[in-house]
Amino acid sequence: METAELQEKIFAYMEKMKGKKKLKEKDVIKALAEETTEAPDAVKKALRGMIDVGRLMYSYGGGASSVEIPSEEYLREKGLIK
Amino acid sequence: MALPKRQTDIGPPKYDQFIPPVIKKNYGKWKYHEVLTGGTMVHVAESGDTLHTVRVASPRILSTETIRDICDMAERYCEGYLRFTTRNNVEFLVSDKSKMEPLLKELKEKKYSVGGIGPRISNIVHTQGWVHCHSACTDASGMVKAIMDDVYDYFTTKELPNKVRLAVACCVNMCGAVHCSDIAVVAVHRKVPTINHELVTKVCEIPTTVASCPTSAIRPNPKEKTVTINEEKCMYCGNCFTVCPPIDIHKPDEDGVAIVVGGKIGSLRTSPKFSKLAIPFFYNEPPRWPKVVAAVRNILETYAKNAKKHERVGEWIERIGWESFFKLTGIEFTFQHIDDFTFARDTFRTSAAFKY
Amino acid sequence: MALPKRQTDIGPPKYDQFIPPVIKKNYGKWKYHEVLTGGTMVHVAESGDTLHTVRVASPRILSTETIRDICDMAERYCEGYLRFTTRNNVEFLVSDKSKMEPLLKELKEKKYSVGGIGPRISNIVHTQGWVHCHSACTDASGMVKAIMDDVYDYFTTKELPNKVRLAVACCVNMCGAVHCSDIAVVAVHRKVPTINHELVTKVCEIPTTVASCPTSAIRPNPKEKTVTINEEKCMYCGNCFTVCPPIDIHKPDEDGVAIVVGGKIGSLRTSPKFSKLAIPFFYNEPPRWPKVVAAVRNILETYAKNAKKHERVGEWIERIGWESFFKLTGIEFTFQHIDDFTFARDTFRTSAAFKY
Amino acid sequence: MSGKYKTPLLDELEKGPWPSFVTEIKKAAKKSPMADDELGQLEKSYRTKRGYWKHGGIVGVLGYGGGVIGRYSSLPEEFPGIAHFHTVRINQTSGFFYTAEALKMICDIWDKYGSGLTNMHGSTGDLVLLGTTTENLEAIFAEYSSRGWDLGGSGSAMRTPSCCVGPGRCEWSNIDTLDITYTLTQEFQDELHRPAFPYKFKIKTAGCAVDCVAAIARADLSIIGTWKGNIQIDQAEVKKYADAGMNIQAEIVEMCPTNCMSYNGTLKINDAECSRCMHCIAKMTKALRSGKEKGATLLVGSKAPIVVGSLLSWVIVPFIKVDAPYTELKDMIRKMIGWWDDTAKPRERIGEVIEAEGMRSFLEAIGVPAQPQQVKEPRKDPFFFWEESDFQK
Amino acid sequence: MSGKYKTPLLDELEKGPWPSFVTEIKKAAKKSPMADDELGQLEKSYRTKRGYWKHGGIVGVLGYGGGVIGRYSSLPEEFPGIAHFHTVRINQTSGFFYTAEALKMICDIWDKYGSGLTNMHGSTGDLVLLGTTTENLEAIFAEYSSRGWDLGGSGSAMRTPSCCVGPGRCEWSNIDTLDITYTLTQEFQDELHRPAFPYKFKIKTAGCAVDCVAAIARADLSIIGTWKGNIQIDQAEVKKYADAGMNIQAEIVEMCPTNCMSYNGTLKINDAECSRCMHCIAKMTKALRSGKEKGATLLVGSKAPIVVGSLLSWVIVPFIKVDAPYTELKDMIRKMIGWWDDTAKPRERIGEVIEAEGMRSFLEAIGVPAQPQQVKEPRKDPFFFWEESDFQK
Ligand code: SRM
Ligand code: SRM
Ligand code: SRM
Ligand code: SRM
Ligand code: SF4
Ligand code: SF4
Ligand code: SF4
Ligand code: SF4
Ligand code: SF4
Ligand code: SF4
Ligand code: SF4
Ligand code: SF4
Repeated sequence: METAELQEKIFAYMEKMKGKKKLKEKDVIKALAEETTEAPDAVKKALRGMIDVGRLMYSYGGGASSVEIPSEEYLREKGLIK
Repeated sequence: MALPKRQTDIGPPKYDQFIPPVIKKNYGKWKYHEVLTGGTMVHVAESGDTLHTVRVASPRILSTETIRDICDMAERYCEGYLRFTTRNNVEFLVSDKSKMEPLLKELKEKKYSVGGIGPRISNIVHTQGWVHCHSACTDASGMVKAIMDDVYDYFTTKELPNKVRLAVACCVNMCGAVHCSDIAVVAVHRKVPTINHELVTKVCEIPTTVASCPTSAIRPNPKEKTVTINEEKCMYCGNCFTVCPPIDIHKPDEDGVAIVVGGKIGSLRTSPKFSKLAIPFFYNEPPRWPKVVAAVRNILETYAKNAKKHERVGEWIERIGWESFFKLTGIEFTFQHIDDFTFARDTFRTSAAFKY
Repeated sequence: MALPKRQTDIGPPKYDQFIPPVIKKNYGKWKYHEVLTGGTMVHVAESGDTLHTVRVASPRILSTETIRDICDMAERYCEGYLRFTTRNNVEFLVSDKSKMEPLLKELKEKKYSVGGIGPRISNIVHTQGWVHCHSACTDASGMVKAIMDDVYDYFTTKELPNKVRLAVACCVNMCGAVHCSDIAVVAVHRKVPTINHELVTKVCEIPTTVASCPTSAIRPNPKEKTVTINEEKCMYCGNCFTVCPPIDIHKPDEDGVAIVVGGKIGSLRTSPKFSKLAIPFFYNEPPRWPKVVAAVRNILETYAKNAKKHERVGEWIERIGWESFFKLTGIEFTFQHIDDFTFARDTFRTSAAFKY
Repeated sequence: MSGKYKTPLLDELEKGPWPSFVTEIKKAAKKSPMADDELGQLEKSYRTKRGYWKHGGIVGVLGYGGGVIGRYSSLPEEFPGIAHFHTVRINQTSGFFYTAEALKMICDIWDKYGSGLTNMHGSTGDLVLLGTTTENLEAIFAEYSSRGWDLGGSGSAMRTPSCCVGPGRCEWSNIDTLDITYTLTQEFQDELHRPAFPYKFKIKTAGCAVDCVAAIARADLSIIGTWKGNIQIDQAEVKKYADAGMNIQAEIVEMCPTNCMSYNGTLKINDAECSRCMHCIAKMTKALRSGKEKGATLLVGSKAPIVVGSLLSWVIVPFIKVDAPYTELKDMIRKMIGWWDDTAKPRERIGEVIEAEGMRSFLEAIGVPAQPQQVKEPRKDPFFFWEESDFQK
Repeated sequence: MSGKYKTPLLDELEKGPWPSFVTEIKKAAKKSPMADDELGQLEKSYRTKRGYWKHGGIVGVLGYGGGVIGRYSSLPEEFPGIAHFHTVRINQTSGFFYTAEALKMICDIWDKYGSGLTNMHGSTGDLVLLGTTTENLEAIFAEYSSRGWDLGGSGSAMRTPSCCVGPGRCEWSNIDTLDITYTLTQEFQDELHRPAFPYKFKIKTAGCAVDCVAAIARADLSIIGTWKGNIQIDQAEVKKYADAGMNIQAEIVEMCPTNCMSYNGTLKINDAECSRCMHCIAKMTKALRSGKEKGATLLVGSKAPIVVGSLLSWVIVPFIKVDAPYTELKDMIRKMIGWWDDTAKPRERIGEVIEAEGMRSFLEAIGVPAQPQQVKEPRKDPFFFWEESDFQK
């Protein structure tokens, strides 16, 4: 699968799960590896690509880290949107 | 002005750029050291080279101004080389012995405190407290200052039977190594947290909150989308607050600190030990916590008077028995001293032999 | 023939009817004792009176015939007075010193075994086994006989560094005091029990059965009115079998015994200690369990050779360290030795200092 | 009537110097078909490596809830003599003292109604009669009780208290173990015979910390004699030990756990530091005697490993006076049992309940203050409870 | 701009000989309104006895999941300068060695973007910059990283490894603590910056059992240098210690935990019994040197008391060679983390998981056999598991 396509699927999954459960990076990798039959490492790489450009982001709360869709505020702060 | 280009995953710079030539040359080939004074020592290499160290107290919270001043001195006397210790002191690494005197002189003039080497008290390991942490149940820096002012002689000159490691934890998360210190202060709550239910519903994950409680005191209330706390079971650890801040654990008038003793880290002579409860509670008395300071001094001096040379606090107590520790220090033994956590069983006395 | 009239709640007869005059006179006023031989001793009272004791081995299962024989001897040499010990030996209480020789002679002729006093092995504490208990996973009496035949010299004459208390438990209920013995054998299962579901439905209380399991391996199956066992969690303790016999724990070909060591009861020198696992398994090999017997002897002799005078087995092991115990005895260390029960944590080594 | 069975495996256990239980069973089998069938079934167990006993069925004597353990062969057709093979627990005397006369009486009755086999004694302390039938139980009870012997305990009840020989023949006993045991057994007759507790409750009494009855390891309440005051030293006798070759430095001084002794010709003890462990006294019995103020330490909770792992008893009352009529001791025991009875789940021993509920709850219920003697060391983790009463101080 | 607040309580803490953190904050406050508001809020905390900080809000630099701790005043109107007051964790150098030049550069950038306050160092080991705003984070990162300094860890990630001074200035170091720490930090860059673990994972390395970095108490993986072979004794130096007044018998021989030493003019060690505790070497550094074959003990699991109580690390690998490029060590760490990551519930540290799952499961996963060195003592209760593989033996 093309990286871009995989990333779309990741994003779709993240949107679906938004507000339902805090996802660890590992949860995302597991879910998508299952859904797409891609190797976990490939999913991880695609995910990292998204995080590096601010399409997704790491979050921290309650003592644990998770992956989330960034807020507008965050994107603005990072200069990714105006 | 344009920012320089960021780099990622480069890690820290390699240590070898920061070590003085005498270390580079004698790396891993030190032969012995000698403690010269309470705050100076010399390491001698197999080659015969020497490296003098001057250890200087630090409040750990350092302004850039002070760091620059320290750096200036390092440049004057140490070719710019210095280090920090694992207990947050500053160490001047003096390759040229003749620089020792002027360095010590300048330090003295500037009122830096030289000490912490040998069988003495060194800096108190501590963390953020009210200075920076949302979890803090006392202030760490202030308590440290108050205690160190009081036991100052044991940092600079006076000897003890062995090193005495002090620590302050500003909450039971214990970001220092309080759980294995000779004498330590740990801040504790004593009341069940109050719940702001509306906010809980908004900002907290109920399952995580429920799971956070070590004693299973928290039950979900799915109807109201919040939680309830079983008061009987809550031991005020504040873990729920960490995962769900609207469960407020802070009660300024009932919060305070406990004193624990007898821990150690090294494997010398006896195995590493956890610290055990000595005094269950003192109210927070900022700015100088006089009762806490007095209690620490009492334990310290009782140890100094009674321990054998090289015995750590915990080794001394284990030799004489805890019943004697309480007698000698005059500390009251209470129900709080008796363990009721997971491993309580192993702390109950299972022998007909004990001291009165 | 009419039965005599029963009485209730009368309790046992009072002890004072059964103690010889010399004891009555010197009750609580003994001054000292001397061990004379491996099976005889004399107690001297403050008054100067003496009481000689001859200790005789017993298989604990005694026929009335043997009891009568013992009584006859007590009448001949002890004015009829005798007692049993807490380890089930017989003690002849000889008030008249001149009776010692003829008593010992008769005992010898009749092949009674005199011994068990002083720093020696005494009788093995044990319980029912296949002789009488539904829970038994080995036979106790047979194993005891086989071991005592082998270490017999240490009962009668040979000295050890200190007393060595042996015990045999025929299942993990441990009706003796196996959990605090110098060397003990405890019978263990190694397979998950098989369930006769039909019978379970008939004869067992499901909630009690579920609750009986220490590891929560048992779940109710309300639909079928029976229970299921999570094989991962079951540790073959047999507790479910005790409350619900159709859950059969017995697997003759996989059952056997473990050897535990280093326990003690008294508070002398060191606190009472639990026994710890030395050898996790031997198959049942009736009638004489040769491998178990050899293993006990190996541990015993390694102790005899290496311990200091007055050191009990557990004290010796703690002095040299368990790693040395395994080395000296040549016993293999396995995953079974590592605790995974409630208090596992406290058994993990938390020190960088240990022997290779 | 004996000899019905060939017992080649068991016969192996008649060889060797140690007295043979097989010989004992064979002796009984000469007179009792029950004992003979016991022998036969046991040989089979030795062949197949498993036992053939069932429990179940309620057996006992009228009005009592314990004292008899019902046992049935699971092969009653093969071994009809032991279709029933119950044991009867008879309360032993304090310290296991007997006269030949009393024991012979016990044997006579047993030969009449049972297998002729006994355990002298059971592990709790009872005199155990091994193997009879349901129908004989009332007769057995009438015969023994009319002669002054009562049944022991079983089930969820007080069990037969037991003790070391104590003042009967031991120079170290600090308390009257025999009398305490007798008195408590009498005091708790109702609790012993009528099981009303959550589970078993055992009491054992030792005269000193040597603990020759293993009280600390196998009694819910362990009563252990001790003292206050200085160890009395007879220096002349110390010298005799030295002369006789004892290495007092190595064997006594260096083995003292509190390092409170010293020796250079004369032996010195710093009694304030002594933990009364008994080592020096035991090894130099002629030279040393315990202090003069006598009493006991009460420890609670020991038991076998099922379910929560083995327990040793825990120090609850460091020092208590125990003199006849033992009023304070009895009151204390009733308070302990009362709390346990109110608090325990079924089949929970007192030690398990203390652990589950916390030591404080127990101590407060019995009116004993917190004392450092109760613990090896104070708690480590800073998670401790406060009660309203603590704030009032 | 400083001096906005009266701070009578904090001023008390400028008295006395120990260096004052209040003075430090005041120094920073001269230049930074953030530091001044910090001072003001702190004075208020001293008055009311409570903190005024909130966590929450997601702060960090693009692509990373850690290295910045978001912190906000809960009184932003009263103390606007610290409405944001985040900390930035910068990876320290191995052993905390610096040049004045490097430190000054760090200060310059920090003065530009932050409060001018630091922690030298954080408890995990990072150089902590105390107090900046969200909008400055990217700039701070660009400035430092372009100069060769990276962020440290936070969140559910590998944390900044840390170590004792080791071969840099200590005669007892058995391993190259500085190089190991540098190498591991580089090796785990991804794990450090992108939190993908169940919870935090800390590594600390000490050159010997003295453990000057408290590795055994506060690192999920504690690497502690040790040796094989005999302790090397220089008898001439021993004599000098004696001449200088050291009581070798009392201070060394009798304090040796294994009793493997003896002294009568010459010092003897029975090395087979030595546990390498370091006592004698530490107290007689001129006379004794450790054995020649160097390596490390790997211990796992220590942590602070929340939730299951404090843990000290447990011996897992008694002896492992650790020489550059540390391939075996790296593999072992990856195996450990792999098992943990697969097995843990969220917020469960590796020690907690080992305890919950049993040591065997962990040891088998990382391919380490059971060894007596891993335990203080074998298990006591007879409840042990068997796996099919055990029966095949
Ligand atoms: C500089 C430092 C290492 C570092 O990388 O920064 C260090 C350096 C030395 N330690 Fe340490 N120790 C340092 C933290 C520790 C710690 C960790 C801690 O405190 O959190 C411990 C463990 C404490 C414990 O067991 O609880 C520690 C326990 C020791 C001991 C063991 C004392 C004992 O007998 O129990 C020695 C040996 C001695 O003093 O004889 C020792 C000895 C030494 C020597 C002599 C080692 C050497 O030959 O160079 C060094 C100077 C001694 C001194 O300061 O008296 N060092 N030392 C740390 C200084 C902290 C400070 O500012 O005071
Ligand atoms: C008769 C008996 C008490 C009774 O009421 O029946 C008894 C009697 C004596 N014991 Fe005991 N002990 C008796 C069971 C015990 C037990 C309990 C047990 O084995 O279950 C223990 C605890 C064992 C333990 O700690 O695990 C016990 C540990 C001792 C000790 C401690 C040895 C040590 O140093 O650890 C001594 C003192 C000594 O031997 O120096 C002792 C000493 C004595 C003395 C010398 C006491 C005296 O002054 O009279 C008695 C004779 C010594 C002998 O047998 O060597 N007795 N002795 C028990 C004999 C059992 C048997 O048939 O062998
Ligand atoms: C007869 C006796 C063994 C012996 O051969 O001496 C015995 C025999 C049994 N014990 Fe026991 N126990 C005997 C003393 C003990 C002791 C030792 C003691 O009392 O000093 C213990 C360890 C101490 C303790 O109480 O923990 C003991 C711990 C158990 C346990 C485990 C209890 C626990 O809480 O862990 C059980 C299991 C149970 O109660 O279900 C048990 C259960 C049993 C049962 C009733 C098995 C059953 O479930 O039916 C055994 C009946 C065997 C039979 O065929 O007669 N027996 N049992 C002992 C009683 C004789 C007497 O009255 O003098
Ligand atoms: C900054 C630092 C204290 C300091 O002043 O030095 C720190 C600060 C915090 N620690 Fe820590 N911990 C710091 C070292 C430690 C250590 C010591 C160590 O790493 O050697 C420990 C004990 C060892 C351990 O990991 O168990 C420690 C055990 C905790 C815990 C308890 C974790 C546990 O599993 O028991 C928490 C609670 C949590 O994670 O939710 C915690 C949580 C926190 C939080 C993040 C509180 C929170 O929930 O937001 C604190 C942020 C304070 C702030 O205002 O910045 N911190 N924390 C230390 C990190 C600086 C650095 O990177 O160098
Ligand atoms: S110990 Fe508690 S209050 Fe102090 S820094 Fe750590 S988490 Fe914050
Ligand atoms: S403070 Fe601790 S014990 Fe109390 S409810 Fe919160 S998490 Fe549970
Ligand atoms: S240990 Fe087990 S088999 Fe033996 S008598 Fe007790 S309950 Fe029965
Ligand atoms: S044998 Fe024990 S562990 Fe296994 S199911 Fe039965 S009660 Fe549970
Ligand atoms: S416990 Fe003490 S008093 Fe009782 S017999 Fe043993 S040594 Fe004597
Ligand atoms: S009784 Fe024990 S502690 Fe007391 S002096 Fe004797 S040996 Fe030492
Ligand atoms: S841990 Fe050992 S090697 Fe490291 S500094 Fe301390 S004494 Fe030296
Ligand atoms: S290192 Fe420790 S165990 Fe080894 S000889 Fe020295 S003091 Fe003894």
